[in-house]
Amino acid sequence: MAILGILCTTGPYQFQNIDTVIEITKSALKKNHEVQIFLLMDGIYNPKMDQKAKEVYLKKKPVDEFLKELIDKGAKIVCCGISLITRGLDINGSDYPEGVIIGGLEELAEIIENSDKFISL
Amino acid sequence: MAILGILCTTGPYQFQNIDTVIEITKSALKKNHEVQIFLLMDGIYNPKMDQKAKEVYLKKKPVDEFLKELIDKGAKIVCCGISLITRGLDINGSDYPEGVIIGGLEELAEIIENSDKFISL
Amino acid sequence: MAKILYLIDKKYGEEGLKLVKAVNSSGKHEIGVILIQDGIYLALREKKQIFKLVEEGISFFATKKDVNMRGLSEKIDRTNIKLVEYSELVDLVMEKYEKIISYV
Amino acid sequence: MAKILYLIDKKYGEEGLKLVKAVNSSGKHEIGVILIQDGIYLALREKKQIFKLVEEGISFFATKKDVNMRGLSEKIDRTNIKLVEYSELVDLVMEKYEKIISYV
Amino acid sequence: MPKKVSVLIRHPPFGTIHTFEGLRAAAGLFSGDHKVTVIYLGDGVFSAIDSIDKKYLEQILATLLELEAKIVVEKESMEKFQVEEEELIEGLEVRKRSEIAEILVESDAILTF
Amino acid sequence: MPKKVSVLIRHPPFGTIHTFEGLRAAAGLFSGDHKVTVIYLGDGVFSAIDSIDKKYLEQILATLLELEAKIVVEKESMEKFQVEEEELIEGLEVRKRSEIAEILVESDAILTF
Repeated sequence: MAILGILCTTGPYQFQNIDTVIEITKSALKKNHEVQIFLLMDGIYNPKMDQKAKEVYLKKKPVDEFLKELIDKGAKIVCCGISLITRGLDINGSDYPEGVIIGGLEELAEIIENSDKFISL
Repeated sequence: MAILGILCTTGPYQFQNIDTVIEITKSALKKNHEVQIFLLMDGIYNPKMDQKAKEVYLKKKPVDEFLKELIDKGAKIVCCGISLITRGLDINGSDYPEGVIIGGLEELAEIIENSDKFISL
Repeated sequence: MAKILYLIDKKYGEEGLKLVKAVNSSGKHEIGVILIQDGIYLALREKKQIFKLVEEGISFFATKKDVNMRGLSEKIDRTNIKLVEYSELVDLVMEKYEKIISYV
Repeated sequence: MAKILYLIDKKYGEEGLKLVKAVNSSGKHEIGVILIQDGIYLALREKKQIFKLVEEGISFFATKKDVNMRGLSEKIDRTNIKLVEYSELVDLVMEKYEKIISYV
Repeated sequence: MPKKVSVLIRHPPFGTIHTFEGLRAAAGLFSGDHKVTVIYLGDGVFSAIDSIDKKYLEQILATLLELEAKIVVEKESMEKFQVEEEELIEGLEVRKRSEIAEILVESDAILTF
Repeated sequence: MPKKVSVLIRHPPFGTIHTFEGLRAAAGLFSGDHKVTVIYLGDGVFSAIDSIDKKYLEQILATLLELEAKIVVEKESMEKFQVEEEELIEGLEVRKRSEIAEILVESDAILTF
């Protein structure tokens, strides 16, 4: 049982990265590892609530719901506050489901400190 | 005096494309051309209101304000409704400044029909 | 015969240059290529090829702002590539050329 | 001596392979490379080089799901590259290897 | 006035959403009666392989072929990536670079994905 | 426990925001007392050229150098793109690929931009 840190800098749908983050996190949690994710740059779009990916052509579960489930299963998800206010999202978290943490780079520093392994996607 | 159509598929800050769209549109409007822009995929993040690019490290005018100005000067800006609901933005336009049109691919078809010249960015 | 402008904005725009050559070989058209954004780097990596294409009568342009931001004004061979403002790009797109090929 | 796993997820991951070779040449480490997402295409474009690196003792993995989505299960040489589930990737990252180099 | 429109597919199918959105846009343009050609070029040839998971693409490809969109793949890109004609999705046609170049020259608008 | 962290810069400076965000992250990591090395690699060498517009980078580069972050540029990438040592931003050091590879192997975490 160890801690996995993940950095993701891309948003949902346009790039596959967050799908891979979700896959890896699900598997890691199942194996009783701890997972701490830092979302930077466009990465902060991923937990945006009300994504309607199920209703449109994609017909799949939206990224925000996946991330909410990961949080419920114990994953820590931190969004970079600077990145999100730059892009017009609410610093108070009204765009995000409960449990998403809004933080600074000191949180990234802390995740790196906590992690036994770290990957960038 | 002619009509320029533009397709943009990337969001603000992460990629330079929208900055170029803004530059070209400003110049084209000054020369009395008409400009019609279709924002698809991550492109729909560009007009998201309340971007705080001025308050953070970038210290520059945010993309949403630039786009609002272009609309005021006569540019037409259409966001793909499917792209925006997929990403969790409001289909009723509450995330956008006044004047941004939410539409379907038939609007893209129409822009292409109207345009004398067309560029993809 | 048409006047065709290629717009290249990616640092790996070699595929775009190949298309330019394919069209040029027909000898039927007047061709321009404008490098913008990271397309500018193509001017460094494909110096020789661009020199050859200019000799064959193709016009090469690059946006001055993009060249300057990237600190490449001394490295770009201005005898081959003409630096233009974005306002001139608009003239190229809207007036001087008939067809625009955004290979981005 | 360390056990090092390289994670390559971009279709132009050649730079990553160069780093793998540079580390391998020291002969001090046990090295694995896992190709995910569009990194899978590296297995097609660098077949010969990967064959050589496997001969030199480097382990190559690719995520089965990414290979299958891309329709490449017949093209990937399974004698050289071991297909793994994402759950096995987690074991490689968390247990089997000590250092993870995300060259993404 | 309906126009000749080319839609360029330049990405592999799953690392990004470009292929899917390009085909979706191509289908959408028929609402304007445009004459649409889809062109797979460069890395895009990996999106033209029949063995890819077509979950998101099947329906829209069928629609495009039904609407009689021309869908072509650049021969030189296929050679570069060693993709054979037999591997392509049914209904797609192989064209040489010189022919692709002419299609582009004759297009009124080009959408690049 | 503070760690050895490498921040890889792999993009040219202006087509995307990666270079800037990578340097910003590198500076941010000092809050955790981590030992940070910034590595310019591949296309990233174009971000290490002194003649680029440093409007967004100057301040953060100064901070990094003040914090005694090691900032290195891969020699082989410089050769590939014909960038000379004299052209680099002051304070940046040139390292061979084999040295870069060792820095990466000794890192506890790698952030790729």
